[in-house]
Amino acid sequence: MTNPNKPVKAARYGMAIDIDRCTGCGACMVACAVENNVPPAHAGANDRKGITWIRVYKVDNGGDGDGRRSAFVPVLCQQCGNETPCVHVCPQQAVDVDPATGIVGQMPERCLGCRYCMAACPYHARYFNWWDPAWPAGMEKTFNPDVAPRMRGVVEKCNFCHGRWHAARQQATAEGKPDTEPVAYLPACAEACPTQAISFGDLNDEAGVTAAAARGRDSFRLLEKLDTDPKIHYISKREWVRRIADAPRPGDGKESRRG
Amino acid sequence: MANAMSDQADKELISRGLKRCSTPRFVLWMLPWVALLIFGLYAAGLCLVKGLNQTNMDNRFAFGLWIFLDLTVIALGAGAFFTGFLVYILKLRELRAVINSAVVIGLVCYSGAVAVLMVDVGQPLRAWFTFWYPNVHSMLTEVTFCITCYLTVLAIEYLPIVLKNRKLREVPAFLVFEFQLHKLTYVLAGVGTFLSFFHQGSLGGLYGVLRGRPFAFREGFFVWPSIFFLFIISAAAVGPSFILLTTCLVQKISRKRLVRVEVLRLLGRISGLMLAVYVLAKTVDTLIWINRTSPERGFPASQYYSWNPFGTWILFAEIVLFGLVPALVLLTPRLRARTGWLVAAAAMACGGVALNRFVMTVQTLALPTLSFDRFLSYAPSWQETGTFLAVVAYGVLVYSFSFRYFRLFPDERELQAAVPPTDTREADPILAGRY
Amino acid sequence: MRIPGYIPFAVGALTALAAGWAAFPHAIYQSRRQPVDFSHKVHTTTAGQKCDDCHAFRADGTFAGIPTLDKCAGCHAAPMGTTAAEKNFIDQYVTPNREPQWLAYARQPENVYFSHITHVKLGGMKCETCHGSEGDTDSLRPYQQDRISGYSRDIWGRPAAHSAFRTEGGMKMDDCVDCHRSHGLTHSCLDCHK
Amino acid sequence: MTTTRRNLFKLTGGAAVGAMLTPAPWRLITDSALWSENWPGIPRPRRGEVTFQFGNCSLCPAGCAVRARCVANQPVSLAGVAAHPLSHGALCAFGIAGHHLPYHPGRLKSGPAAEANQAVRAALGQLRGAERCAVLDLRPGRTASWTYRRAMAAIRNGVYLAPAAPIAINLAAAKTVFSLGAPLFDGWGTPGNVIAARDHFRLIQAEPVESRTAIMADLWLPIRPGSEEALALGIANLLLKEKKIAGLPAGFADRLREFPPTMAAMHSGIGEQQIAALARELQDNGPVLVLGENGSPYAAALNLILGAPGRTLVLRREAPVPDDWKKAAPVADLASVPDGSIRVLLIDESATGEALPWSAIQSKLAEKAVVVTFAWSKEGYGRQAAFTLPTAVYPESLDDIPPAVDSPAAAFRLSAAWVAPPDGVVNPADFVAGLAGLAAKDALQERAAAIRKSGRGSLFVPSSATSTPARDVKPDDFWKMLQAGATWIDDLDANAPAPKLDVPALPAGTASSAFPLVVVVTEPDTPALVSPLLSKVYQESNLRLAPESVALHPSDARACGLETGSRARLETDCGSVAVNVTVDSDVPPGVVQVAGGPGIRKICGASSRARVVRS
Repeated sequence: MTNPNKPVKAARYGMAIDIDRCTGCGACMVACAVENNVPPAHAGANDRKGITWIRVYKVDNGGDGDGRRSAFVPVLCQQCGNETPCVHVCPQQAVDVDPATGIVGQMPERCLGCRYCMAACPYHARYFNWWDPAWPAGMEKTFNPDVAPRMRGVVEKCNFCHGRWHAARQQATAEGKPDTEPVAYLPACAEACPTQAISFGDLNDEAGVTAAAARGRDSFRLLEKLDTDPKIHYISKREWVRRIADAPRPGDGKESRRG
Repeated sequence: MANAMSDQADKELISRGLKRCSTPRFVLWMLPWVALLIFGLYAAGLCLVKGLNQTNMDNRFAFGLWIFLDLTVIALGAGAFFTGFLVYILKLRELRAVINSAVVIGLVCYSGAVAVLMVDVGQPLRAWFTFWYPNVHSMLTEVTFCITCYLTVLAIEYLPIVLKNRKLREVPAFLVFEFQLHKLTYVLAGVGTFLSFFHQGSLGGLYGVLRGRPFAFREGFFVWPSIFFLFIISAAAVGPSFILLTTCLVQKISRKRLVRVEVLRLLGRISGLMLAVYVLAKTVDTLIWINRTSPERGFPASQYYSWNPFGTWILFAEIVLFGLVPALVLLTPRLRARTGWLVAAAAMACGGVALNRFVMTVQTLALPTLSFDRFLSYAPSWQETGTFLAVVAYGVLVYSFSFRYFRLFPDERELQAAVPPTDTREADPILAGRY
Repeated sequence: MRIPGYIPFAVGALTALAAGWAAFPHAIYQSRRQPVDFSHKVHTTTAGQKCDDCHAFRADGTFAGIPTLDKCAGCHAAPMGTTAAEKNFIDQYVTPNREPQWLAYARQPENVYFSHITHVKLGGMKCETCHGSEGDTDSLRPYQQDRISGYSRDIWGRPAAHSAFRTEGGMKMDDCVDCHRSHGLTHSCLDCHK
Repeated sequence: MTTTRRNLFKLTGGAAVGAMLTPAPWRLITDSALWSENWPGIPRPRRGEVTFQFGNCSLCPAGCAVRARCVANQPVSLAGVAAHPLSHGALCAFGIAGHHLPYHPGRLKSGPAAEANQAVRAALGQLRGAERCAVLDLRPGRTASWTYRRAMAAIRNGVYLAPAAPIAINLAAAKTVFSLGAPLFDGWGTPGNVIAARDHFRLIQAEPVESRTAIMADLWLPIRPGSEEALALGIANLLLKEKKIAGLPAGFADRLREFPPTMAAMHSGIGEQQIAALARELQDNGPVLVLGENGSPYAAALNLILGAPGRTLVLRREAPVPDDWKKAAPVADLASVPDGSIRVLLIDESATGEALPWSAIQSKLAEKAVVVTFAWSKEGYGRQAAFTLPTAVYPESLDDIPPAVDSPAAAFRLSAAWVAPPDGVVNPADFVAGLAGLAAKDALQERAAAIRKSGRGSLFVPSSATSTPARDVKPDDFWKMLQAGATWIDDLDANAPAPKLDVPALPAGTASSAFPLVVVVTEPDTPALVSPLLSKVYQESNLRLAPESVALHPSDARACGLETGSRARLETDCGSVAVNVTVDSDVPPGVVQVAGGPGIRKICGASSRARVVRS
């Protein structure tokens, strides 16, 4: 609880993801699922019916044979800052941006599963529970108590491991720190990335590593022209990689396994 | 014996002076639709009990057949409010001949759409949250509120038609009630028009506001994107056409003259007029979108039409083939005078609006937004189709029932004497279950 | 004799009203007894303990909630008093070292994040503010569970029609929101939901 | 009074109106909505005190250090240990979900321990002549391995079989790494160590497919499938122009003559100038490390020519063992055992390691042989063995993890044992020791004591992230700290001799038409079972190839009449296995890209060829 007399210094948590460092190992995806009690895939699920709050796509320069070069791009909820597309469409306030953190939150228990927000999201970062969640017997012992399991028929998505943010704040309170300062914490994917390709931090903190990386020359954001002001910044020294930020070009119709 | 008695009881329900087919024949006609309804309800039940994994929708195709058909059906149902508007507000008396029928059609379309929406959401038990914790910025909230309210209005408008039934009139209380309701008609028509005006628009707004979907996104006036208004006009344009179609269909099936042909022509003319306005507005909007809105958001409009099968042909079909052409036909008196042309044009108009709704819903979702995702295809599962067929069956049942026991066409009695329409083609035996 | 037309209507209405207001509010809950007959009063007065002697905070700020058996066994390894309840407790739980399955009156739904330390330490709130005078009750009241939603009456006491279900210290979302509003502390749903 | 139908209607109507004015209907509506929050089937997380425990992951030989976040002492999430000298805070996708394995549906919980014991003892009683009792240890170098060797020394005709340990690699010393398709960035060695060293060497990856390693490489040479040999020999040709090298196998020179740079260029599709430039770079930009698939003679030869031994290839001392352990059976290679001579075979696959094709094992078995395998999953040799005894799985078992291939110094660390194993699991070491009447219960502790006694090396304590010289740690603390996840790392001895690198005999280069496709492995060797959550990378996205599945180029797929999702059999000269097929235009023609999984790994050795048959 914040004391109204003390102005709260609002944080703007965001990420700077170095695509050139991403080996596409998938550790972030698994760590995310572990942290957020995301169920394993139902037998009938595929890459269009699954739930992957963070998903690593394989992108290429469109070249052929020797000219072909690929890279891996982790895509999670971009935590849009400006007129967040999904927030405005939700009919019953199940989506909401926390001004104190800039995190776009999804309230599964308020969601009626109309999926309007999914249609609204240009990053396909929202996932619907098509099946009742199911785990092998006993695996519920390994649940993270800071995150509530969802039920069938609702939408869910990345919330920057909000449970960890709660825990960090609680810890700070226990240590008697003032609650007007943003707390430092690390989402599961950033913690799990073996190459430290994902840098997470408060973008308002100009001196911070993440903010600096986000300001860098090689940094870009997906579909920036849509003016959604995403808080996920990508970094690549390769020019062709930076071009993935733009609108799609008609495909070459290859039978390709994209990530 | 008992059969004869029930037959007798049944006859007593039918308004005086109206000829209707025998009870067994009526039952025979209803049976297949009942069967279809039951099948559909089973499909819908599966989706409710087992969850939406029964459908072929997925995270990328979050909306599918159902939303497309809801939008279409509601547009077609717009005839109810628009005719009401014409009759009671603009005092076009001639259209009284179809107003009752229009109300029934409207009721059927709207209640059907709402029913399907209930299946479409993942947690129907929480649907009422929208009323309790509404997000006023959401187009969907606007839609939900207006549609439910308007559905109530339609129900109230439907009531007097029911109460006029021969048997029910015997209850004096009902008579009084019906009389009171009549005083309300004008108010209801006004309210209905107002509500419909909004939700028809918001249905377009649903997609027009999707800033993340440049294909659908439109800038707008005040809070409403331009599509908002396009949807209203197109709905108003296609509403009368649909009434025209249904009326002709009923005439054909029941082999009776129900309305004067002038009424149909008038409907056609109005429809054509609105359609013309719509086509004009749509063209302007499309041009602005292609040259400004879309490019400004980093999406050259050309690429939308470079993903097969959605080539530029769809744009042409939507605006010219199923927009301009029927509009011109309906506006040309000589063509309008020919029933064949009239009906064909009306059908085309309906098709055009349906196509527009299809483009707005399905194509919007099929087109990729990220440079590294694919163009996606989607085909509804049998559960999805079944659920929709349930609505069709429900519609036919309700309409047939109303047609048999209530007076949907006030002029029918006078027209009894006159010769049936000059069409002698033998309709399909089941359809021809002469009422 | 012919009864007036409004009588059946009135009868129907009155029965429904009676059922809905008198019977339903009790029928909707099922009552369950706590495993142990525990007296807060004895502990707070005779034993002179304070709430946070047992309901303590952990180092990381999390709230331990209802103490585990070892905490109780700390004092009650052997009977301290003469009450049957205590003897019972020791025989059934302490000696066989079996955790009593307490029913937490105030356990919030899974999707709620509630930090005691934030409210107590930063907000300076008293336990009683939400939990009522639990501390000086002499026995544990039965745990009342909503038959449909499965939530405790303490946190899901008041339905749309308030008074009929009013219980001590509201712990419904409305109650939280009311208090937060009055302190100008409403940021977003994420403050309290996980 | 008379109840007419109309009165009945009125009654109901009244009741309806009345009910509307009570809380009942509204409460029922709200409650039903709330019920949807926790309707049946939604598990509730357990609450409790949050603690952090340290340990080491034993899913693969890398043995990365792990920090577990535990709720009420049950690990709920795992992470790497930053600043760890070996794993540098990295943990792979499999390791991160390792704590799910005890609950995996396919995990073995019980087995015929007593029967197996009887059968083995019976067979041992009637060993005839030279018939042997053998232990096959898939992850040698553990303390358990020593127990096996001691037991086999005590048992008549006891043999201890294990795959040959590769020479240790000092990645930090390398300035250029030339990899012939080695999955350097995909599960090779210790991931964290590779990443940490990455900035200090230039990586040249010669591989037909653009694997994860190729993507991360400074230079990717997209060679033609199966032309590693040609490329290597082409380079060797150029390198050997200047100097002569001793220790190259017989026939190498002849084979060299077959592949002058022109031929190499023709075969590999890499330009002749580029090959020359490559040779020059390897010559000038040393120290060089050449990595090939396990046991690739060409990689070894290049290493020899480029003088890798003693610089990037080092001799690693083993962690000290108690002196009274020295009376142990030697480490023997399966091939060295005469065919049909093994009467009792005990396979320890409780720790994932090399996977040998069953055909190779089978040929060594005597008739009426008793085969017992110790495993925690139904996969593996369970199908062929007479008895499959369940073992504890990570993180249930307290076992030590030998140093990984890229660790130049010896190391001693214990795997995490955070979860209590189900009753009925067997400890393989104890079982085998029991046969020899050996007491090996405290082997780990004895080993630790011996290490501490040697006074060598230093101890890294994860909780404080500090390293202290082992000799400064109190002996009993030493063991306690090891149990708490600490890692003992030997000092590098400065005057260690260069390892003797013997280049294996060259295989007869025959591209048999029976197996038209070249096998390319692009997924890390996965443990027999993985957490169900790996479906995120297999099924719910296409990031990785699922275990036991292969990818083909559209043209090849069409040729075999296969499409994405169809079932097929992958056949090599080592046997065949059922696989799922994915069609992917990123796979070059003539290549079958295979995933991990015990089945595939058993039949796909170094540079093997295969065919895919529809089933």
